[in-house]
Amino acid sequence: MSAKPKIAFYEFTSCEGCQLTVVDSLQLYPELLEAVDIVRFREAMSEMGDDYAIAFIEGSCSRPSDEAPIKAIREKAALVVALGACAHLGGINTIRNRHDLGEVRRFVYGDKAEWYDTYPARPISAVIKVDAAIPGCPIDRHEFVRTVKRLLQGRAPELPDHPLCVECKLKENVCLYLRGTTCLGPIVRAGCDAICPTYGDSCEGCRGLVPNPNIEHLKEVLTEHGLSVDQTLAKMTQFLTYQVMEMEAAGHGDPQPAH
Amino acid sequence: MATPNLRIDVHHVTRVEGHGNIVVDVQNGQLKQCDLEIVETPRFFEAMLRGRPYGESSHITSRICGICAVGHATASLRATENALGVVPSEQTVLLRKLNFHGEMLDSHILHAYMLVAPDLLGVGSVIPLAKSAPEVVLRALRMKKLAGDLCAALCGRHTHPIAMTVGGFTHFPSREQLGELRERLIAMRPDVEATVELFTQLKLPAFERDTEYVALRAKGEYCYIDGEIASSDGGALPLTDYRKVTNEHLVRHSSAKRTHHMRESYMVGALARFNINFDELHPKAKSAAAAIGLKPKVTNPYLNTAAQVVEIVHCSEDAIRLCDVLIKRGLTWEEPVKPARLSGEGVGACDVPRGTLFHNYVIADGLVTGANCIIPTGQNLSNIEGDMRALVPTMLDRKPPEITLALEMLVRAYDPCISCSTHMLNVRFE
Amino acid sequence: MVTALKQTLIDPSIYLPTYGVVRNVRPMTGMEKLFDIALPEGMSLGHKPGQFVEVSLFGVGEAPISICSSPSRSNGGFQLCVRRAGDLTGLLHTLTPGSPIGIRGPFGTGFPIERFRGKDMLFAPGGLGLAPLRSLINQVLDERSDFGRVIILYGARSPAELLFTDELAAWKARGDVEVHLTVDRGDENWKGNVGVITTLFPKVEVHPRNTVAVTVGPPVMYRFVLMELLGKGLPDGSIWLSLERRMKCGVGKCGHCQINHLYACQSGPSFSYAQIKHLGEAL
Amino acid sequence: MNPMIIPKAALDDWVRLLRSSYRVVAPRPLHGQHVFGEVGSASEFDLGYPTSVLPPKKYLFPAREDLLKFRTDAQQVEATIDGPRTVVLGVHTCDMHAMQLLDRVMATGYSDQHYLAHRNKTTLVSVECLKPCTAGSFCKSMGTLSTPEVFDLHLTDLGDAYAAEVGSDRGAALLPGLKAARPFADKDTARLNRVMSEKWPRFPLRLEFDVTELPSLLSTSYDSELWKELGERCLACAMCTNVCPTCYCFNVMDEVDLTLKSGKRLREWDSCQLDKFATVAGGHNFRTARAARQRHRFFRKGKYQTDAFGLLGCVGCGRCAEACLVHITPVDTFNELYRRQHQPAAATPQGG
Ligand SMILES: Cc1cc2nc3c(=O)[nH]c(=O)nc-3n(C[C@H](O)[C@H](O)[C@H](O)COP(=O)(O)OP(=O)(O)OC[C@H]3O[C@@H](n4cnc5c(N)ncnc54)[C@H](O)[C@@H]3O)c2cc1C
Ligand code: SF4
Ligand code: SF4
Ligand code: SF4
Repeated sequence: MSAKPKIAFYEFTSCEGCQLTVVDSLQLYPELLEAVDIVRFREAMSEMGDDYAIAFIEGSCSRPSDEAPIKAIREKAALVVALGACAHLGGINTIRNRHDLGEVRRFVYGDKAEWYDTYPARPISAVIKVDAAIPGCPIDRHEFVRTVKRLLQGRAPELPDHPLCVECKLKENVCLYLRGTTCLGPIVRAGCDAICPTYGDSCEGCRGLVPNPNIEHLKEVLTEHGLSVDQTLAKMTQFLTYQVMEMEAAGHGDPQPAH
Repeated sequence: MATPNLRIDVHHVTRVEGHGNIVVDVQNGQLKQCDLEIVETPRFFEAMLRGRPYGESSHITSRICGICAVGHATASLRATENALGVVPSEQTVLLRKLNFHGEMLDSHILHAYMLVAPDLLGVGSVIPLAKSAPEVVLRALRMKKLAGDLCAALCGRHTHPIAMTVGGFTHFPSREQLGELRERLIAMRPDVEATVELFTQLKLPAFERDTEYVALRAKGEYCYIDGEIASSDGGALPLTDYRKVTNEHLVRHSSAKRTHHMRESYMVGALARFNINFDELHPKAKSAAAAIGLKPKVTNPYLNTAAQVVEIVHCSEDAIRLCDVLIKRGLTWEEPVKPARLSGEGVGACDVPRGTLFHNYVIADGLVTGANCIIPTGQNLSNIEGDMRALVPTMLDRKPPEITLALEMLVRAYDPCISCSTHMLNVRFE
Repeated sequence: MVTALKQTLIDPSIYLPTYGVVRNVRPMTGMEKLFDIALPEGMSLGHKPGQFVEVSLFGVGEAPISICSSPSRSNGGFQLCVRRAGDLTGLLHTLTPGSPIGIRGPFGTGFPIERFRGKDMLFAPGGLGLAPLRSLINQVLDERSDFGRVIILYGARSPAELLFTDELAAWKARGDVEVHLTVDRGDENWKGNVGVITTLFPKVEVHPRNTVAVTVGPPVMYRFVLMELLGKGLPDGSIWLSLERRMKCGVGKCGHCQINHLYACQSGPSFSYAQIKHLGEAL
Repeated sequence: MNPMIIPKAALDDWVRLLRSSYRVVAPRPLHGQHVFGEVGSASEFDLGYPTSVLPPKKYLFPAREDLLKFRTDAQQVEATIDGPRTVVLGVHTCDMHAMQLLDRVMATGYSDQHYLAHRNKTTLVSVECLKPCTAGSFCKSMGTLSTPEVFDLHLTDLGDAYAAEVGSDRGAALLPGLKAARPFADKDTARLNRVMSEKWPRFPLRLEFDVTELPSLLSTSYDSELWKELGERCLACAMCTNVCPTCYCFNVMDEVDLTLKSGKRLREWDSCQLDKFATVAGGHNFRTARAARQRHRFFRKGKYQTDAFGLLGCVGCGRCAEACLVHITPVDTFNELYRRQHQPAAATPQGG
């Protein structure tokens, strides 16, 4: 790509923390503004360009009426990048997918529940084809910049496919299992520089599972370290609900979700 | 010459967090409709918390909002701690306050420089500003970076903090880190002064409408965490009585709930805090207020941004003080305080950048069974609409784009965080 | 033998490539292009058939590529036949004559051609496997009188994917090379054999004691070709193949190419079947 | 050169002295573990440490290291070979054996100048191990409980002082200027002998057979069912190889800056336990099964390196055993293979 590529940011169901992280990455890489031409970024600008090559989509698709605008972005953009866990995996929003949604709506909106349109939250890739994803809740600003560089080079961005433990060990953190807690590090995709274990908290899986995770045996490790079945499930469904439910469906021979 | 008919339909206000639309309908000079519509997807956070281990609450609710994530996490932790009888250590309280200043600075700088300043300088965003006034943009980025680094040193990162947990922290900055942050905060003073200077020059629109102001208040400090709920109309209530202040109800055009207290609506946020807690501001912040021309009680909502600038001065100075205190005390790697019980109900409240935030949990056997979060922007929505209803009739002789801009700037002045505000609800505790 | 290029590896870093220049690019099929590369003045690659170089495009990375030209026809440079398979090879395909290109090598042992002299040669490349074998075939043909019969059994997926068709025709036209081609799927113009490469083996009779077979192709091909060759009575030591593995350094350090205890980049990639038949990870 | 005595009270002076010409690194306590890091004074480190998370290998072969820097808009590329002169204080003898292996690997065939440059700039001060460091270590069984010849200076803790044996000129160069250091006296020799003779009984032999049998044991265990059993448990997290002092597999990648005009080529530790280690373009993976990867790992440790370099690939440091969440350990694995071969009937799945 020789000319400055035009890029646009869109957001669906999310906290906009990933876009905020994009703004933050300017603090470290002001030259980003030289490298790309941002034509749409509602959180930060009023100009609304409609002519763009790369669309970054933040947020999950969580109601039927989100689908048309998402498809419209796909029509326009040469490349669609899922920005952050909500777009990449469905993210935190998918916690509710394990509940009865009618009941969830009533719980939150009482007798006005029917005013609000919703369905199980899903990643953007369940609605349209996405060309790349930047995982994480929120995204890692260095990874965002790495991805932009790959796109500028005309290359498909590549995610690390090794587990978090690799990065965690290289940082010489005390393994949380040795500190008496538990961690999803062995089955979760690295790339965040093991920021959570580094700050003393267990990996919650916001970057998604590695290819071929040995979940069965990790569950045994969790049990060995005193987690109940409920606690294990809670751990596995903070960010990974959509992936886990897909695997359950596949495991039970049920058809994959429609999208 | 009055405009007999006017239709304004701003589809997705820009430079605010989340999705909101402004709809104004004037027929024959009569204001028929004047709404701020919240079209954000409902996210059902309260429902998502149910059945999950209490330790996850602060991490899940920090995902309500990427901008005031530290605020949500803190309010959530305070609610859980109150429910489970956890009294955090003095060091924890100090670190949380310092962390809060980091977030307050980050958010206010973002709002003042990147979201509001473009309006005042007549451009659409900071991007053209980066060309026309690079020193202003670089200053903002520089200050924001320090705010972010402050949070990162304490809790790993500002958006969705990591090291904050029930009863304390799981990671601590080193003495050297604190010392370095302190030096950098001191070195930032000229940037803070330049910010005050910038906002003494920029002209914010004139518009007065007296309303009720609500903020947290505590003796001896400019309160951001805990305290009591104070109203400019007089009186204060303990945090556990937050429902008597918020009185939530739903309206059709919004996925966010509305609130009212003594009057039809009230305002929370920097301006409300300024009006209620002015006496507790750092002296330098008081001088900054004088320089900008702010004196309580301020009733022009556009000046919320100016109040934020005053808070930038306060927070950076108080952060320096907190660093000094922490360095002097010496930091210890404390284990988080363990809960005294695994069941109970608790309320946590913080004054986050956009105003007062409440979290309220019921916990049984370590699992959350009921949750309620009331977000500042939700409390402000009725007040914004009240302002709009007062403002539009005074402007009917202007051109529609001018009216639209004035309305957009008004909404933006509140620094609304619309994605946050769709998480409130009336909760049935089971 | 330390060649000029290999010498550059020794100092200051074995990972430092030397700039060559692309002299010519020739599209071969939809997926492969032939690159003709010149080294700086006074430098020679000095390779043996079966060796490879590490090709660098700075900013994207490095990839091992077999040298497909024969040492006997160096012409001041060498040739690589590259399939577009990903990032690096994709970018390589966009290069035009005059483009700089980083080269390290040559690496690997290559085929021990001295030991092949006097023997009948049976070449059995599959698909892109003809690229590394072309180097050996052309050297054999340039020293034709040193060898007995020369038989080439070449298979590709479709007629459009056959590589070096002009050279195949020329070899056939010489009269002293037996060339048999096959494709997995034919098209309307294809008159030749249809079927996988093993369908060609019954067409040729060989003297098992006096024949060396060399086969290069995708991993799945080897098992079947080996069965044919062993079926013809060739001893393990007379069957040669090339084992490609992931490689990051080319110099026996990075560990990716290890086949049991052997580093493919150092002990191979050319191996006799006798060397690897006991290795669980070879085939 | 005769051995010297360095009083412990002089350690701080020594560190300060060394810091004037070197970067000084040593095992620093960190949250209940020890991590090699730069130190400024003696109070910051502990030479009696049990073990370190990562081995001191990281100073010779960093986890992430630049190899080249280049421009993409001009023909400009150069090797990046630098790094400070470093003294590593407190290298355990097992890690010394590991470095001896790395020295051979990196100088065999093509020499890896990046490693060798670090090596030449590094002075290794080893310490005599006086008690086993963790439950997982089995140095005595592996024959790595005494330092190999490659040390520069070797310290033995005599209580209030260290006996310092000089192994090279580089090591000797650390002592001049340290006024408190003095030559050995007779009573020091007696003390040293006593410390040394008391040390050995403290270390158990944990392999159930002599280590010289290991290569042949492995060669007859290639098709053991045990690999499958380990493969089922293994999480493929690569902690075992990342903490190993003798592992050196790496990946190479390019990184460019945002202008795309300049960049660097760097290498990063890789691991044969990871899914993609042996995957080539097109997706073919030559070592798909975790069982095959575990086998490869243990064969490298117990046989391949010995065949190729004459040194064992495992030095018995026990780090991988401490790190592995599913308790796959070299001792248990080797012993289990041995048991299965020698009492096939009684073979039981490995515990854990
Ligand atoms: C000894 C040898 C000789 C080869 N000869 C030829 C040849 O003559 N012509 C030809 O077209 N191809 C040849 N290959 C294959 C070629 O190296 C790969 O197609 C190439 O590395 C793909 O790189 P890429 O960046 O384009 O692909 P990508 O798919 O982008 O690469 C993916 C990653 O896998 C690695 N990778 C993938 N395949 C291999 C591989 N086989 N070896 C090492 N790393 C790999 C790359 O380094 C990269 O990091 C040979 C490989 C080997 C080992
Ligand atoms: S803390 Fe988590 S990521 Fe780190 S090594 Fe332990 S399990 Fe792996
Ligand atoms: S540490 Fe254990 S679980 Fe992880 S890869 Fe090594 S053997 Fe497998
Ligand atoms: S294999 Fe394990 S015990 Fe052996 S040297 Fe490596 S880390 Fe230490």
